[in-house]
Amino acid sequence: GGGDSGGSASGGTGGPVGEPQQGGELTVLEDAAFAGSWPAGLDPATNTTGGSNIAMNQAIFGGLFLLRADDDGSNARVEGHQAESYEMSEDGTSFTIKLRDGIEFSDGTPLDAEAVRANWERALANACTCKPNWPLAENGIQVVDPLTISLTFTRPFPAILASFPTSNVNWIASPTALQQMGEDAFKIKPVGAGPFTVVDNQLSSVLELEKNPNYFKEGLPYLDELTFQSIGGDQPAYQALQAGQAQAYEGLNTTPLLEQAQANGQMQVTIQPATSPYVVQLNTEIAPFNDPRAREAIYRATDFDAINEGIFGGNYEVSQGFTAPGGKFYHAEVEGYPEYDLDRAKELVQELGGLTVNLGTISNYVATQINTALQTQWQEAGIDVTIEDSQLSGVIQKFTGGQWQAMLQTAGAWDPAAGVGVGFRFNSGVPYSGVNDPALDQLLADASSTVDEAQRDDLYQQAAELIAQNFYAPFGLAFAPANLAAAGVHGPGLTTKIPPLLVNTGVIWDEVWREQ
Amino acid sequence: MTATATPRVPVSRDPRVSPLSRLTASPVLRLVVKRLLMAIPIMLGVTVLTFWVLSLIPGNAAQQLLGPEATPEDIALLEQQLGLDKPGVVRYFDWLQGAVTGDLGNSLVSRQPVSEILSARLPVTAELVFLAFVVSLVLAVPVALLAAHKPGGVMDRISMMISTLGLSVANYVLALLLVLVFAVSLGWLPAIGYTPLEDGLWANLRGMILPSAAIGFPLFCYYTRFLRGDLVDQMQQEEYVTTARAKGVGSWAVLIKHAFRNSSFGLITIVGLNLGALIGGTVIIEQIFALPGIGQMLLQAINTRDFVVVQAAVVIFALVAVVANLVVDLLYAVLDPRIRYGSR
Amino acid sequence: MSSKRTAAFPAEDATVSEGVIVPETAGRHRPATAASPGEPLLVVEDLRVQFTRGGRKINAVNGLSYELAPGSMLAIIGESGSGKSVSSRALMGLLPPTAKISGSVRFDGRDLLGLSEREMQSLRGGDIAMVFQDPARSLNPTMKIGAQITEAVRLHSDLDKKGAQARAVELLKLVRLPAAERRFHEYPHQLSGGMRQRVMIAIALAGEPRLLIADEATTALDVTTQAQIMELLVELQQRLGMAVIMISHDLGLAASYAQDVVVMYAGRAVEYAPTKVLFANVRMPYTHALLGAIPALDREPHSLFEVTPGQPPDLSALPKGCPFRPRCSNATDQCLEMPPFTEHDPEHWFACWHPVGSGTGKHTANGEQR
Amino acid sequence: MTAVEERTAGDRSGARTPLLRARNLVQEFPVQAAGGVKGGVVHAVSDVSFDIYRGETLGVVGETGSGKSTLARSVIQLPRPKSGVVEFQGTDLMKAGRKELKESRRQMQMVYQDPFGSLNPRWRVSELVEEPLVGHGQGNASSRKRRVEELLDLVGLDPSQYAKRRPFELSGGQCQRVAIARAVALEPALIVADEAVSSLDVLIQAQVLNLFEKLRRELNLSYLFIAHDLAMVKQVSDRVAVMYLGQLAEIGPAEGMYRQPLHPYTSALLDSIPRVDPVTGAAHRPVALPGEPPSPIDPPSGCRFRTRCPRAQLKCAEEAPQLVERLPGHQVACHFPLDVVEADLPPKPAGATLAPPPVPAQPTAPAQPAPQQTL
Amino acid sequence: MAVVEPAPSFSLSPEVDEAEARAGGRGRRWRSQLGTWIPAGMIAFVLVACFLGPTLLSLPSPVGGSVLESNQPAFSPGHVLGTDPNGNDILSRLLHGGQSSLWIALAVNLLGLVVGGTLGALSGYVGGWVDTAIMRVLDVLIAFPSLVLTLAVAQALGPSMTNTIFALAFFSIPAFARLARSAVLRLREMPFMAAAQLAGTSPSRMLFKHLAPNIAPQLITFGMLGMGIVIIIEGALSFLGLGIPDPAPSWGNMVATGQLSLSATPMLVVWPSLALLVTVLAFNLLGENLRARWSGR
Ligand SMILES: Nc1ncnc2c1ncn2[C@@H]1O[C@H](COP(=O)(O)OP(=O)(O)OP(=O)(O)O)[C@@H](O)[C@H]1O
Ligand SMILES: Nc1ncnc2c1ncn2[C@@H]1O[C@H](COP(=O)(O)OP(=O)(O)OP(=O)(O)O)[C@@H](O)[C@H]1O
Ligand SMILES: [Mg+2]
Ligand SMILES: [Mg+2]
Ligand code: NI
Repeated sequence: GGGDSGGSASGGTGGPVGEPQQGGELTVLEDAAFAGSWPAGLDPATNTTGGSNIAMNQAIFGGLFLLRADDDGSNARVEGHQAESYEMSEDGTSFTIKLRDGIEFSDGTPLDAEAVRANWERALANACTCKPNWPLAENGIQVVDPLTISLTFTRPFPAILASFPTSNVNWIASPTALQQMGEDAFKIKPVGAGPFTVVDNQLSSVLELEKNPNYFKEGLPYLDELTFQSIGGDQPAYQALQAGQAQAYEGLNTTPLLEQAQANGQMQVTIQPATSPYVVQLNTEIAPFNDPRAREAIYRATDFDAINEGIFGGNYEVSQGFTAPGGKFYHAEVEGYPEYDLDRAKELVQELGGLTVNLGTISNYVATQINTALQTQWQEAGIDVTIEDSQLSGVIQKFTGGQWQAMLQTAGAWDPAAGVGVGFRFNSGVPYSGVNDPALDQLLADASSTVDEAQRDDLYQQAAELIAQNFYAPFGLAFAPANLAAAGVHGPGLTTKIPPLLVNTGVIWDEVWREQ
Repeated sequence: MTATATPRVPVSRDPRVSPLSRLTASPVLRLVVKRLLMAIPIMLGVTVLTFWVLSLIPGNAAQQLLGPEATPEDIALLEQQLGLDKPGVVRYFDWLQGAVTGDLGNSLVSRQPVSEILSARLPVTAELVFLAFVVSLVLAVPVALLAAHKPGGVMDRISMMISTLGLSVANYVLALLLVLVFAVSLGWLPAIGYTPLEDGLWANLRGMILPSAAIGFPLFCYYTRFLRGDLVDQMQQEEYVTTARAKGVGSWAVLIKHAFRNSSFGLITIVGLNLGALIGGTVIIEQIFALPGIGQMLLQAINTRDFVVVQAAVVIFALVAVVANLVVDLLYAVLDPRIRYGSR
Repeated sequence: MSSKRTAAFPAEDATVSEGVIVPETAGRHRPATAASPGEPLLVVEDLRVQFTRGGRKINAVNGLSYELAPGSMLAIIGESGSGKSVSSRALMGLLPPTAKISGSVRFDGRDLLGLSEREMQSLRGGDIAMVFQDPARSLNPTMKIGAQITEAVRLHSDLDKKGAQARAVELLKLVRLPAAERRFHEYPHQLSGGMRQRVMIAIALAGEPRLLIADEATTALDVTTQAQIMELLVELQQRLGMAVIMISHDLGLAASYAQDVVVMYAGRAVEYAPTKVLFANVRMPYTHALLGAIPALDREPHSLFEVTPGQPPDLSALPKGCPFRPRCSNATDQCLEMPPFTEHDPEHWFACWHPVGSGTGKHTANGEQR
Repeated sequence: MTAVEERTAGDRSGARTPLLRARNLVQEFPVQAAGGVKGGVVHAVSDVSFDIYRGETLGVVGETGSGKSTLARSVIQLPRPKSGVVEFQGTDLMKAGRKELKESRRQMQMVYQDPFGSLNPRWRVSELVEEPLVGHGQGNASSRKRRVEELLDLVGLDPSQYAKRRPFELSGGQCQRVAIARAVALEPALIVADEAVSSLDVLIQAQVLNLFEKLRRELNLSYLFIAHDLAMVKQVSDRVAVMYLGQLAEIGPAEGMYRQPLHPYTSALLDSIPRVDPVTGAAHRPVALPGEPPSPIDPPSGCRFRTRCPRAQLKCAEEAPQLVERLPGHQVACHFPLDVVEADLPPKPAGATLAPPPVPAQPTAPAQPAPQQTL
Repeated sequence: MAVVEPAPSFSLSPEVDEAEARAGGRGRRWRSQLGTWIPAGMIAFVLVACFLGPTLLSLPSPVGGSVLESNQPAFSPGHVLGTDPNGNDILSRLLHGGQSSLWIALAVNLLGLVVGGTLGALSGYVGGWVDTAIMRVLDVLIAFPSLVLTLAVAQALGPSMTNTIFALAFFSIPAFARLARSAVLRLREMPFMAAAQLAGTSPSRMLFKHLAPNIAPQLITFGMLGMGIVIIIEGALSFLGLGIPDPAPSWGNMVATGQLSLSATPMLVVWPSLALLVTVLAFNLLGENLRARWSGR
C-alpha cells in the first residue's frame, strides 16, 4: 500500500469538474437522529456514538487508514493515510503499521508509535460502539520503533485492515493534549492531526472547524472552514440546502425528497453503493419460526423487487445474501435462494394452519416503510401480521427478552467480518441473532480468519447458501442513504461514491472543495 | 434594616415596627413571598415526578449510549460508572442534595456540568420564547381590537378565519412552510442556524424570525380569539362601558381605554398559563431550525436517557412556568387596583 | 349648541370646599341660546323601541310621550321591565344596534333620533348626561376616579390636562365627596357605594349638561345614603338649573322629589301629571294599585296588602288593548281597545277607560280593600 | 347580654321558652388581600343576642353591610358562627353534630333575596320543591308528588302548569313562591327570610308578603324577616331589631319602636325613608343621615355609631353601650337614647364625636337630632 | 400548545330567556340557532364521513395497499385523492385517520371532563386540605412541561392509541380541573347551594345533581375548543415518533409522516390539514356559540 496523491479529479454527478480550489467555508448537515448527535463528545475513545460520527472524526483526526474507491464506487480499498504502509504476517496473526514521518498533532506534539499505542489502549478499554473486535493477544500492541507499531492476534485475523476505517482505533488523538486538558474538556475540544481543528463544539448541535495549517498533506485541506450542524430531518435539511444555508447533507433517505433533489439542477445527489442489505431476522428459537415451513412461507411471501420498484423507484439492488453491491464478496445470486412464490407461500401457510407474525423494527422512515410493505405482501399469503416499530431501547429490550418473532434489520458491512458484521445477526449465543446453528458459526468463523480473499469469498458464499437453505432470514433491499451537495461542492465520498462504512460514507474532508 | 444590628444608631422609624413586619406589610411583597414559598413544594413535586416518569422509560443512558451491539458486561460497567446501578430513591436524593446547593450535576453522557450546558443553550431558547411571545402578543392586541370594534364585521370575520387556520395547522408544518416561502423561495431569511447576539443584532434577529413566528403564530391566534371574545363581552355586558359612552367617549376610545384595560387581566392569565406550552413548542421547532437551544437538548437527552440533563431542563421549564405565574399574579397586583389595595 | 365650553361653573370653589352651598338662580350660567322660558327642553313624542332577539320582537317601549321643562325634575316610575331604562337610553343613543327606535325626541329643538353617531357622541355627556343604577359596576374598576372624571371634563371643554384635573377636583367637591383631593387618586373599589354614586354624578356634571338622567341612581344604596344622594341631586339641579329625569320604581321617592311624574306600564306612559296633582288624585288603576301595595309606616303589623293579581305582560306578546287589562279589576270589554293617552284633567294625562277617583282627592275603592 | 336574660319575665312572651335563642353571636371573616394573602378581619356580627318565639316574626333592619345576612346565616349554621350560642327548640346548634343539625334544619328553612339564584337553574319546579322531602327521606315517590302539588297550590302556583317548568321559565315572583314552597315543605317552625321580597316589583312583592302572612297564620310559623325597608318590616313584624355595623342598636316591639325610636340611628333610618301616604298622596321628604358608614374591618371604638351620631359624646368613644331595656320589651344600646331630652345631656366637649371630618353637607349645629334641610 | 382555561365568562343564566321559552316559535328559533346548527352540521358531516364514509363509498383499506401503486396522483382511477408512498388510498386513510383522531380527541376530552371535572369539582366543593392536596398536585402537572411528560409516558408505554390517550390526558385533566374548580367556587356561593344543604341534600347529591349539571355546559364548551388542540398535539407526538403507530392512520401522524417529504409530496400534508381545519373550525364555532348561549349573551 502507500499514500494516495489525493487530488484525483473527482467527478460528481454534476458533470465535468475543474481543478480543486482553495478556500471557502462549508456547512454540512447531519441528521439529528444519527450522525448529527454526538452527545458523549468527540474523544474517539469515549465517544459512544463514534460509529455514527465518522465524518467529524475524519475531519478532526484524519485517520490512520481511509476507505477509498474509484469515482463510481468500484474498486474500493483501504489505503494508508497517516499510516504510510502496513504489513500482514503470512499466517494472519500479526499486523504491523509504519507511520508517516513528521506528522504533528495540532498542538505541536508528534504523532508517533507511542501516541498510537496510547490511543489504542484507551480505545480498547472504553465502551465505544466503534471499538474494534480484535482477537488481540496478551500484550498484543507493541511499539517497534518510533514510527512502527505492531499488533498480535490469537488467531488469524484478515479483517484487521478493513476494521480500521469504521473503528475508533483509526482516530489518533494527542495524548499530551488529553493529559493537559483532562478527558472532560478534551472530548469537547479534541486535538488531533487531521485536516481541521476544533473552533467550537456544542454537543449534538454545532461543530465548527477551521483549517489545520500544519496538516501533513501539502495543500490540504482545501476548505478554510468546515461546520457540522445537526438538523431534525431530511426535509428541513433539504430546505436549508435550497436556501443556501448549508452545502451538504449526509444520509438522505426519504425517497420522494431524493427524487425531488435529483430533479433539482442546483443539487448533486450521490446514492452510495450499499454495503448492508436489509434482512428480516426470524427468531428460530421460538414459535412460529422454529418451524422451517413458517420460515419458508416468509421467504416465499416476500417480494423485495416489488418494494424496490414501488417505494424506492428501483434505485437500489436487492440482495440474496448478507453482502451488497458496494461491499466485499458480493454475489448477485445465492444458489438455492427461495424466491418469491405466492402460491407456495399460501400452501405453506395452509399447511401450518395459519401463521401469525409480529414484525418489528427500529423507528425510521425507510424501515417503517419497508415493514408496511412487507405486512401487505405477507398478508396476501394469508399470514397475519402486526407490525411494531420501537425506539432503539425498545428493540434492544425485545432482543434481550428473546420473545421477538421477526425483526427487520440491516446486516453486513463493507467487510462482513468487520464492524457490525454478519456474525452479529447470525452467530449462536449473540443476543441480536435469531439463529442457533453450529455449522453456520463454523463457516463464519472460518471466513473471518482466512487470509486468502478468494477462500473467504467462497466461505461467505457457503454461509449465504446455508442461510437460504434453512430459511433463516430473507434478505432484501441493499439500501444506502444518499449524500446531498449543493452545486459546486466536490469531494470524495460526498460527490463521488465510496461504499458506506457503517451507514454513511466516509467522506474524505481534506479533499472536499468548493467552486469559488 | 441595619438599625437592628447597631442599636446606637438613632432609629428614625417607629421602633415597634420590625423590619420584617414592615416587609410583610406590603401586600405585593407578601404576595411574592407567599408565592415563592408555594413554589417550593411545586418544584419538589416536579422533580419527583420527573424522576418517577423517567424511571418508567425503558432503557438507561448506558444502554442507550452503547447501542444495540454492546455486550451486557459493557453496559453493566458503564452503568456502574454513571451511578445508574444505585436505586432510584438514592439517586433522587443525591441529585436533590446537589440541586439545592446549586449543583445540577454532570451530564451522564458527556460528563459536562449541566450548568455549563444550560448556560450555553438557555439564551437561544430564551430569545426564541421571548420573541415568539412578544410577537404574538403585540400582534394579537391590535387585531383583537379591530375585530372587537365591530363584532360580526369584516375584520372580525377575517381574524376569525385566520386564527382558526392558525389553530388547526401543526406548528412543525407551519415551520416548514415558513422556511419554504421565506427562506427557499424568497430568500429573505435564513432557513436554519443560530447567530449569537454578539455577531450583530440584525444577524441574530434574522435567524430568529421564522422560528419565533412558527411558535408565535398559533399563540397569536389563540390570544386574538381570546381577547376578542373578552373585549366583546366587556363591551356588551359591562356597565362602565355604558358610562364611558354616556360621557361622550368615542367608540374606539371606549374600546381601547376602557374595555381593553379590563380585558387585559384575562389575557395575562392566559399568557401565563400558555408560557409552558410556548416552551414545549421549542422542542420541535429548535429541531427543525437547527437551533442549539434547550428544547433540542431536551429531546436528545431523552433519547440518550441522559436523565440528569432532562431533569435540569424540566426544572428550568417548570421554574419558568412557576415564575410566569408569579409574574402574572404580580402583574395583577400591579395593574389591577382591586388587588393592589388588598380589599376585594 | 356649543358643546365645548371653557367657562367652568362660577367660581365657587371656596364655598364648596367648606361645604356650604349657596343656592343660585337657576340657569344663571346658561348661554342665552338655551330654550326660552316656558318652552320645554325635551319633548318625547310617541317613542317606540323594539328589540329583535332570537327572531322575536320585544316591544320595550310602545308610544311614550312626555315633556320636560328646563330646570325641572321629572320622575319616571314603573315596574321592572316597563321600559324606563330603555326609553331613557334611547334618548342618549346608547341602545345596541339591535334596537329599532321610532317616534320623536326633540331636545332643545333638535331631533335627537335623527343625529349621527358622531353628533350624538358630542351631545352625550355634554348636553345630556346619565347616572346609572349600580355605581359599583358603572365605574371603570381599573381607572382612578380622578382620571375618569378628567376624561369626561376634557371631552367637553378645551381645558388642558392640568386644568381638567383641577376641574375634576372641583367637581368632586361640588358633589361633596369628603377629602376630594385624596379621593381623586383612589380607585372605585376604595369608595363606599354612596361615594361612588357621587363620583358618577361628578362625571355626569363634567360636561355641564342641561339634562341629567338618573336611572335608578339610588336603588342600589340603602335608605340613609339614598337620602344623601337625592338631596345632593335636588340641590345641584336647583343650583345649576339642570333638568333631571329621575327613574325609579319607588313611588315614595318620586313623590318626594320630582315636580312631574310619568307612570309607565308595559312600555307606555299610563299616567302623567305634576306630582301634587297626581298623588292628590290618582286616576289610573295601575298607579292606584302601586300605591296600595307599598308598605306604610302607619299600618298595623301583620296587616295585609292590597293585592293585584297577575304578572307584568310579556313584551313580545302584549295583550290586546290596555296592557293592564288582565290584572285590572275595573276592566271591561271596552278595555280591549287601547285607551288613548290624553289630558283628561288639566295637566293630568292618563290612559284609561275606567279611571279610579272622581277628582275629589280620595280614590274610591277598586279591587279588594284589605 | 344580661339585659336579655332579665327581660324574659314580663312581656307577651311570658314564661314561654323561645323557639330560637341566640346569645352573643360573633361572626368574623378574614379578608384576603392581594393574591390570597391574609388581610384584616371583617367584624360582620359582633355579640348579638335575641330570641324568637313560636308564631312570632322578628324583623331585622339595618343598612347594607350591617350584618343582617350574616346573622341569618349564623342562625342556620351555614356557616357556623365563630362563637356564641344558638339554641333552637332546645338544641344547641353550635354543639350539634351532623345528624342533630340536619334534624334541626328540618324545622328551620331559609328564603333568599335572589329568587333566581336560590333555585338551581337546571332543575324543574317539582324537583326543587321535592328536594327537602328527598333530603330528609320523607315519603315515597308518589306521596312526595302529592305533597309537592299541595305545596304549589299553597303558594298559588297551579301544579299542572308550573310543576314541569324550570326557573328561567318563571318570573321573579313565581320563583320566590317556589322557594317558599320548598321552605315550607317540611313544615318548619322557623323561616329565615333574608330580603326575600327586595328584588320583586311592588305589586308582586305585595303578593308574596301576603303569602308569608297567610302561611304564618295557617302554619303558626315564626319568621326572622330581614329587609332594609323599615316600613315593610314594621308591617310584617311583631318585634324589630335594628342592626348597625354588626351590632344590635335597638330591639323592641314594632309599633312601639316606630312610634318612639330610642336609638339615634333608628330615628335617622326612619327619617331617611321617602314615602308617600297611600291614602292622602302626601309625600314625605326624607332627611339624610350624614357621613359614611365606617369599615367593618376596623370599626370605631365604643359605640360604633358615634362617628355619625349627632348626640355623640366622649363617653361614646370610650365605652361600648350595652343593650338596656328602657321601655317594656324595648331595648337600646345607646348611652344617650332619644327618650332622654337633649337638654338633659351633658354638655358636649369639643371634638367629642371623634368622628372623621364630617361630610361638609352638615354644617348646621346638631341642635336637632335630625336636622331639617332647607333648600 | 396546551389546553388553557377559557375566559371565566359564565353565568347561570339559562339557554333561553324567559320570554323566548314561552314564545316557542319553532321556525324562528331554528333560524336564531343557525350559529349552532351550521357547525353542528359540519361536525355531523365529518363524523358521518369518517365513520360511515369508508363503508358507504366502499373505499379500499387504509392500510396494506400495494407498493406497486404508490404515489399515485389525485383522481387516479379508484383513488380520488391518490395514494401515499405505501400505495394506500389517501381518502381512505383520511377518513379512517379521522376516526382515530376524533376518538382520541373525544376520549382525551372526555377523560379531562370526567376525571378533571370531578377532581376540580371535588376540590372546589370540599375545600380544605382536599382542595390543597388536589390543587398542589395539579399545580405540579401544570408546571411540568407537558410535552416532556407526554413524551416520557409515550416512550415508557410505547406508541398505541390507548397510550396516546393516556399521555394526552395529562394535558387535559389539569385544565379541566382548574376550570371546574373555579366554576364550583363561584357556584358554591350561590344561594341554591345553601338552600340544598338546608334541605338535607347529601354531599354526593350536591356534587352530582347540583354542581355537575351547572358546570357541565362550561366544561363541554371548553372541551369543544380543546378538540382541535388535542388532534394537533397527537400529531406532534407522531412527529416525535410516538402517537398512533404506523401503519394505522390518524390525521396527526398523516401530517407528521407527510411533512417528512413536505416539499416533494405536499398533498400528503394538505389533506389531513384540511380535514383538521374543518373539524377544528366546526368545534370552535360550536363551542363559542354554545358558550355565548350558555352565558346568556
Ligand atoms: N338589548 C336588549 N335586547 C333585548 N331586549 C331588551 C334589551 N334591553 C332591554 N330589553 C328589554 O326591554 C324591556 C324594558 O327594559 P328596561 O330596562 O327599560 O326596563 P326598566 O323599566 O328599566 O326595568 P328595571 O326597573 O328592571 O330597570 C325589558 O323586557 C328588557 O328585557
Ligand atoms: N363570606 C364573607 N367573607 C368576607 N366578608 C363577608 C362575607 N360575608 C359577609 N361579609 C362581610 O360582612 C359584612 C356583613 O355582611 P352582610 O351580608 O351580613 O350584610 P347585610 O346586612 O346582609 O348587607 P346587605 O343589606 O347588603 O345584604 C359586610 O361587610 C360583608 O362585606
Ligand atoms: Mg332599568
Ligand atoms: Mg344581606
Ligand atoms: Ni379585631
